[in-house]
Amino acid sequence: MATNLAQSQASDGSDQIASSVDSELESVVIRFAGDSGDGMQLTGTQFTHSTALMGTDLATFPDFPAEIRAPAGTTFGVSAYQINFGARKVMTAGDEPDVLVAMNPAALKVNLDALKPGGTVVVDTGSFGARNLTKAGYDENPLESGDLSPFNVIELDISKMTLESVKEFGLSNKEALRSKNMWTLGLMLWMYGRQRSSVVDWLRGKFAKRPEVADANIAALNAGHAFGETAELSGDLGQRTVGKAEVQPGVYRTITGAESLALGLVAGSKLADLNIMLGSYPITPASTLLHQLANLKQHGVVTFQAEDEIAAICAAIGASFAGSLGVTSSSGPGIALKTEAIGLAISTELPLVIVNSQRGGPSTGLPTKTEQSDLYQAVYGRNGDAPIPVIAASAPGECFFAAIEAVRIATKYMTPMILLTDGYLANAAEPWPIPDFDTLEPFPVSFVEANQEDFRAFRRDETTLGRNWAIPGTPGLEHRIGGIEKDYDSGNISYAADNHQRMTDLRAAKIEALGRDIPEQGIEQGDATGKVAVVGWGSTYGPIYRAVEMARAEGLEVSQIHVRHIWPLPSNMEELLSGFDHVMVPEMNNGQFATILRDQFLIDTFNVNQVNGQPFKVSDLVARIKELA
Amino acid sequence: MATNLAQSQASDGSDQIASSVDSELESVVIRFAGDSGDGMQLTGTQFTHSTALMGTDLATFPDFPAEIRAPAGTTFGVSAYQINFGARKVMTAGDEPDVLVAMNPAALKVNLDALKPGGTVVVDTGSFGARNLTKAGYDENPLESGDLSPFNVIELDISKMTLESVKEFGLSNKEALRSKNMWTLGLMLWMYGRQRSSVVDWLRGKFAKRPEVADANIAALNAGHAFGETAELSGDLGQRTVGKAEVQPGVYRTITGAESLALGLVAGSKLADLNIMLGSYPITPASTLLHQLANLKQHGVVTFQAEDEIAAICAAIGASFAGSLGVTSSSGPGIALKTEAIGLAISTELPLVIVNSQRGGPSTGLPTKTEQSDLYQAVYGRNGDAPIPVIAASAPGECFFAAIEAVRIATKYMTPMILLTDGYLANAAEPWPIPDFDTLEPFPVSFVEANQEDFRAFRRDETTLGRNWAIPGTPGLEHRIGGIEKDYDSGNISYAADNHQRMTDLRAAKIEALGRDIPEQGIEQGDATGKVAVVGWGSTYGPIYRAVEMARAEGLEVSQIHVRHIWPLPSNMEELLSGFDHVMVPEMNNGQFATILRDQFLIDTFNVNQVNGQPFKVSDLVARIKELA
Amino acid sequence: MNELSPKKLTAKDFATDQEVRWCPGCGDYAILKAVQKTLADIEADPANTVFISGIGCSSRFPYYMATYGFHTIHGRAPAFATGVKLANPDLDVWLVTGDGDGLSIGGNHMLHVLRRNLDLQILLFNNEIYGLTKGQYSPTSRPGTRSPSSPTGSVESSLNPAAFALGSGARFIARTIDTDQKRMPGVLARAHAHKGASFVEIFQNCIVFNDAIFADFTDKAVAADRQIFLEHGQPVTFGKESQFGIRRTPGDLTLEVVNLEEQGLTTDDLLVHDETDHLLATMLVNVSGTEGFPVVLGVICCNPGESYDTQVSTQVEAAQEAKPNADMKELLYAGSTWEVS
Amino acid sequence: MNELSPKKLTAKDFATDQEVRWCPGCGDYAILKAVQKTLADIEADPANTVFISGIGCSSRFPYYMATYGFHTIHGRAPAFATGVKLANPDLDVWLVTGDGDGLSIGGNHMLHVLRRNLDLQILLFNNEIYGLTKGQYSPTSRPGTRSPSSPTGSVESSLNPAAFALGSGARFIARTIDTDQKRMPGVLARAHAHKGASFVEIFQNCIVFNDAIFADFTDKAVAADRQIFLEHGQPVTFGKESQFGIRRTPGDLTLEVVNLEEQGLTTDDLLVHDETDHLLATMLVNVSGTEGFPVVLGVICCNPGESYDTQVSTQVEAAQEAKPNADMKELLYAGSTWEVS
Ligand SMILES: Cc1ncc(C[n+]2csc(CCOP(=O)(O)OP(=O)(O)O)c2C)c(N)n1
Ligand SMILES: Cc1ncc(C[n+]2csc(CCOP(=O)(O)OP(=O)(O)O)c2C)c(N)n1
Ligand code: SF4
Ligand code: SF4
Ligand SMILES: [Mg+2]
Ligand SMILES: [Mg+2]
Repeated sequence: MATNLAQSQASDGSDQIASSVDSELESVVIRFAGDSGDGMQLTGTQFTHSTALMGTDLATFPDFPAEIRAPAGTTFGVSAYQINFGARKVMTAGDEPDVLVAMNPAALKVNLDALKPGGTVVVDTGSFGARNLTKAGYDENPLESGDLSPFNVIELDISKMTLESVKEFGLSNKEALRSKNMWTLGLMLWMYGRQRSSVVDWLRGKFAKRPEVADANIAALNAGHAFGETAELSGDLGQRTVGKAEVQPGVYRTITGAESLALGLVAGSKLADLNIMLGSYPITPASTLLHQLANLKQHGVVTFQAEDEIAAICAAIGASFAGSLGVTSSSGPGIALKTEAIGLAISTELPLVIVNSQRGGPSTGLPTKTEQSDLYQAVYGRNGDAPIPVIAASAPGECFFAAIEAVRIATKYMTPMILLTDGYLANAAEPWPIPDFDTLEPFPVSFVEANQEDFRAFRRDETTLGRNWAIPGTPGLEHRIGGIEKDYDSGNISYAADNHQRMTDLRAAKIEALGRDIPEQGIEQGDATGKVAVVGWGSTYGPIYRAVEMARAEGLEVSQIHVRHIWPLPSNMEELLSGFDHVMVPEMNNGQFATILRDQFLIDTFNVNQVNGQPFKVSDLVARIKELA
Repeated sequence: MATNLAQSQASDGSDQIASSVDSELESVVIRFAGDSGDGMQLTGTQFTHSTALMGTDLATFPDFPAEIRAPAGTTFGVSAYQINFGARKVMTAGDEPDVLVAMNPAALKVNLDALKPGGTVVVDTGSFGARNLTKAGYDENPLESGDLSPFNVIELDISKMTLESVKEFGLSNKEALRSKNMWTLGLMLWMYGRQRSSVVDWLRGKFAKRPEVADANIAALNAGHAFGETAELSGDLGQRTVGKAEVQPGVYRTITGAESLALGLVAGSKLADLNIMLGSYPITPASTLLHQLANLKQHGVVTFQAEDEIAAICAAIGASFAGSLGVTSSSGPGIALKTEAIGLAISTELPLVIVNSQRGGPSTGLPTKTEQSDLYQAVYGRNGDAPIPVIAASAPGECFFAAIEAVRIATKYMTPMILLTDGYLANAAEPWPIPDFDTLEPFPVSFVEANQEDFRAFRRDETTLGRNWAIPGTPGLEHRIGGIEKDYDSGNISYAADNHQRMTDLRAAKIEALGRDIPEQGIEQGDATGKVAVVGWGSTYGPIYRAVEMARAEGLEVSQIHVRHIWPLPSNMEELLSGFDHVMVPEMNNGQFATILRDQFLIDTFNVNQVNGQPFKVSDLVARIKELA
Repeated sequence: MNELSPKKLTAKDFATDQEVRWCPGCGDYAILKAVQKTLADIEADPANTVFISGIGCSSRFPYYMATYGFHTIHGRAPAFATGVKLANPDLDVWLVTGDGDGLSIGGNHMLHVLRRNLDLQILLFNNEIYGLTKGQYSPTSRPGTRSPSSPTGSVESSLNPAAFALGSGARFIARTIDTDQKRMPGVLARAHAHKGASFVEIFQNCIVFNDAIFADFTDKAVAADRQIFLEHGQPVTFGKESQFGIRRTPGDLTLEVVNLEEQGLTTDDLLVHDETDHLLATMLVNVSGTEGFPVVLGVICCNPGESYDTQVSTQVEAAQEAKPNADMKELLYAGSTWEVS
Repeated sequence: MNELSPKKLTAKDFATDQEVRWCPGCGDYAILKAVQKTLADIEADPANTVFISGIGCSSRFPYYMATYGFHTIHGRAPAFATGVKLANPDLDVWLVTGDGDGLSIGGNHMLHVLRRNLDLQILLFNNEIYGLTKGQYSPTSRPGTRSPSSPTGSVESSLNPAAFALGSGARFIARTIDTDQKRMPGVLARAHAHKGASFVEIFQNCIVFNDAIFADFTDKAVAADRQIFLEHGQPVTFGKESQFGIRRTPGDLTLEVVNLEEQGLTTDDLLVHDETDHLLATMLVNVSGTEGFPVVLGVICCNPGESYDTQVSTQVEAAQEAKPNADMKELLYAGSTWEVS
């Protein structure tokens, strides 16, 4: 993922280029915003798709309300989708949009602050009636008040033009207006010279059973496109060219973190030669993984929508006991409920992959917002001395590889393990060079064979310390396991004091053994020693990457270290960090990973913490780096 | 609790005196061991009681099997009760018994290793038949094999003498034999010159409905006592005198940690002017608190035996919302289940006392053994940035004061808080100077009064940051709370990015505010600077105290620091620790408190970890201290 | 009681200033209206009323009621309600839950709050789907339901909430429909009047993820022929002209639908509803909506027993009366003590 | 199947070398014996048999069975069993639980495993008490039970496990008594033969904390008059000389006890047990043991439906047949792709 592309930088410290050049842009950030019912997520996804198909690099950030469909016109019902695309490696969805598409006053109100000074606002004047203005909390129409004077405002009566474009299909007014987003999409596709064909294909598929709806949407799409082409709007609404990125050759697709995670788990199960049994209970933003895997039955994937998170993990453990790859997935509150059962999986030494799609906490918190605040829970959150490996995915496409690594660890070490992702990763999309599955190293598990003489369930591999996996159905290996302390050899219940000490030590030693089996920590950018190491983990990869890149471009002595193996840490970590004067740890939490580094290495850390449900801004990070370097 | 008594020490590094002097002993350790059905816990408790009544200081360690009543004669069914009593401050139940009372071969087998060389074994030969020997796994009768030659063995046919003593009451053979423990108790009471009257009273009360059983037991008790007096057993079985301890004047009672905790919670609720609502679900070793409080309805205590631990804590939170002091209590696996709800209590800022009686983990672990391995869970074990105060009790009687402190913190700061005890504390007994309740400072809560103008549920005290507590039933304050992020003022749902940051900061600031309100960390023994600080927490207080005392007696430069406030830590902690060359942290876990000290102060720690279900031995700790000092 | 507000409150007085955040057209709006009306009808004291909910679209309910409210965590509302009532039995507690919140993750608490007979009203908004998490099937979804988590159709049997509640020992069971503004307040008032746990299943339309799932008996066109509204002591009839009825199948332990005129029967031949009969209630909820049988609504069972909170209070009061002078000192000095001087 | 052991196994072959750790005299011993005999009777393959339990005295059971076994955590055994069956539907799964494990903390999983109709046998050891934690009252304890946590008597209504199971949608319900070595293996074999969730309540004596709680119908002296052992298709009689019977109360929806001779009736007048009748089963378990009614034992309900695990497998197989060439490459390349060269 980290390729060193020399390139020019925006001066405001963000992962985007000011849209000052009209004809050829290096990168552009567009935010589509409207009512939950306006279909902004679909619009954004389709724009992304068309853009990706042209070989432009991109990153996206969908941001939607907790409400399913809040009442029309309210500010809390505004749904937004931001895309940053360009002619170079794009690492984040961009700090500030260049273009804001606001489908109603509420969307304008909520998103205007984010827009870059001098940016462009496209508004649907048809939705700026008194009722909507009031609902959005505007006393005065912002289109008339002068509030928008710092921006290029393009006022279009999109509602009316949409109605016009679909009138031949005889839809009700309400239904016809639903195509507004496609009209807008058509216009934006024209503006940035993208093709409509993939959108048309998608509409035909989606509305296969209601061809008149498909036709109307396509008509609106075409009308928007045609409007751009025919309307004599120069300058402000002229066509822009965004160059192609210099991306590696290969076959690409767009992928979200949730998709990539599902593919990675299936790939991992195939490499381990196991079937997957996912036990899960719906919860935002983790449900998507359940949905994805429920569609992969043809790959031997069984999904169980349990009655709750406890049943979900217990079923997954039961499946592992019976010889499947048990997987369970949830987010913070649901993972909390699984705590007791994780202890059982540790005690019985069964493989299990636990996926936590983190969201804003504590408690119900901010379910649709992103955060990294479940790291403590992952590393420490259990009763007893109960160590467990933890790894974190850092980008949508990288979830695939993180998932494979999770399966490898769980099966090789006979241990439950936690894979951290977050709401941002789950929903964000990026172009993904499709990996060649055949080049991935398989790690098939071997169950104990039938009728072994002197079989003992808790005998173990000398290197990994992973115990025997003997599954029900195998003659001659009948045995019993449970959560009471077990004899280190037979696995029978043992209350002996020495045995408990031995087993406690063994559980710790297993983690140490894994520590010797994970790759040494590498450096993403910069030198192996220097003034500042910016140490991150998880989905902050993009903003940190760009921030360090910019700081380095300014000549600062700063390096980026991004950690996948949270627990145990890579063996060279201490040495690596000791080569820097300052260790800066940016996290979307109150300093949780920093606690681990401090405890383990007794090094002081400079914590940069942001807990507001939003990804870091590149410019903020650059500013913090400058404090140290 | 920590009083500096100058006194002579046993040379073997333990909290006891070798029984070499026959006539006047400074302290003696007796272990009663027998079948679960033999009533050893009752014997021990009654011996303790008689001893305490004489003003002798003491400490006890009950150690019983996980089975309710394992089959007679098996080693895993052996139940033991150890008491250390003496003419000076007794801090632990003693490393090694001076006297072992073994009611059957299994009891001998399991406990002989612990006996001090040259110690005394009292055996009931009547139970050393072939069947029992086989069940205990003896190929040869140890009374004949010479295995016992290092010890003074006193062989008595206790079974036969008991039957003899109760034959007039016409009980069945089986029932008659049940009085064996009272015969033995009678003998031991005679040996150490204790009175029988409190035992007689207790038997009369217990068997009020079956006076013939009471009579038989009393007859056996008297017979055992008479045997000692009349049998011409010199030396080995002579009478010993254990002097009185120099204890502080006052009125005393014996108390276990569970009893003291219950009293402390009630005292705390009275000081806060609240009623208690305890929600709990039975679990070893926490159930005793439920049992204790269920008997205190006359003090306005309501106990709710919930369907599970989740319901238990949720009911407690509901009760706090409605204006009671919500309390919930469990041990590791049950606390794990409460994790999600603890997050809600943090988010809604309601007072709640969560008591964790720690036991051996992970998972079901060793339910009847003691351990300190739930500290990570207490401090870190939640999703989201969810800080919570944690304190730990250190001795049976001290649980009373720790409980009061817990109630004070929870109500003053409007926060859930965790009080850590453990299996050892729950069951161990000690003489307790009854405190004068009237001298304790009250901390009455004040609910918001009816019909306040401009009432906001999330306005808060400027110093403590505790929010308004306005309870249902109060006119004019109707409001709604929940687990979604709340506006910092009104408490209404807020998804605003800035507000979430503000609330996250506020939750952290509350803990800091508390940090300014807890006593500075004191020093139990030794100087404020020096070579070694032994930093402990929880029930290791006794062994650490004695170990440091002994090391100091040998002239080593070592001090003891025992921490009650685990999180936040006392404000002077860093400074205090910086005054020592070495910080030794003994814990009955794999180094959990050490993690906190290392993270917070970036100091290296010398961790002494024991995870075998048993309290530390004084001699082991002394040896470790010597490695550093 | 709030002495400062003697003026009679209207439904509107029970609305808060919070914007209601359900999808336009959601059945929850209608239920909210009916509940607000009910509170006005029964002259509820807002200060003494507490709405408690779990998590789900339905569980947003407390925010819209100008009473005390607690939006808790998923599935656990009955436990919170228990704590509230044990702390203050005088409070009037309403619990709002969904088919996922109350019967999937929260099934156990539902079982036990019913078994214990805590005094509260439970409103279960059954839309046969998980609304808030975007449309996965729930325990009440019909077999074959296609949803994001069951793309080829769910293979689970659906739970009958009322039958489950009866099996759990519920003593008050009623059913109503979101849009039935006329009769819902009456049913809710009955639930409120019942001292003990009152279980009310409300058929609620989720317009976004499960639209019209109840249309086969709620549509105006079929309603009269597909719904029975029970009345205690009244013969069970239905149909536009009350032309149908239910009677015991002669000689069998079952119920059957009859056409009075066609079969030459009178209302005297019909089953007379006895809401105190637990077994009849079980029968009714089991046949309800099955082949040829209309859906049974109204108060199906009301057979009061002493409530849990009352019994707990009684024990506490008894203990306090037995030891009127119980103070901390007495407690500290309980058992044997000795003095060291 | 274990091809190496063609020799017929005896009950003893199903015992492990682990020392049995229940209190002497505990009813669990008798159940263990009956289960071991049952496995021999049905010629179970130890390699293919899995015992799964939660936590409690009863839940120690798997350690004593020479099969595969999993002693899990408190209340969750049904969920583990579900995972085992979904991973390998060919395994024969037995679940052992107690009234606390299965109905207090584990009530929700019990509900859902029954509703889904997973193919397994559930043995609920009902001793109406928490044994392992030393005698607190449980959800099946009778009101007024004095225990460490209810020193002045419990104020909770007791749950009827069979009624709860029926309300949860169970399709097989049976009951037996720990000491009934003669009939228990037959009942267990029936449970095993039923494909789907089989719920067997076993009245078990806890000699330490709740001794003789079932004596009023299990004592030899009263057993014949206080127990009905149901047989499908047979008239329901009981008493030493089968002198009593059960019939439908004429003209009412209830059952009544009759004395054949005294009332001049014959077995033709009696209720004929129909185990496929869910509603009859509900009636029977509700009247069972109430005033004047004996306790109903044997197979009360057996009304099979397709099992959950079978349906899941069917869907997986269908998907695999529909896309026989589904490989990783196809999956990775699904949807739109583009090439950069
Ligand atoms: C512990 C936990 N698990 C899962 C969720 C996600 N979740 C929220 S609501 C819900 C289901 C809601 O369904 P229902 O109760 O039927 O309410 P509806 O939205 O249909 O009204 C789920 C699974 C959660 N918030 N917390
Ligand atoms: C999470 C958790 N909570 C509580 C316990 C303590 N516990 C163990 S068994 C049990 C109840 C056992 O009762 P039951 O299921 O009736 O079994 P019995 O011992 O009577 O056979 C309890 C409360 C536990 N082990 N784990
Ligand atoms: S998703 Fe369904 S239940 Fe939820 S608010 Fe929308 S319509 Fe109502
Ligand atoms: S406590 Fe009761 S149920 Fe448990 S083993 Fe002993 S007799 Fe059996
Ligand atoms: Mg629902
Ligand atoms: Mg039980």
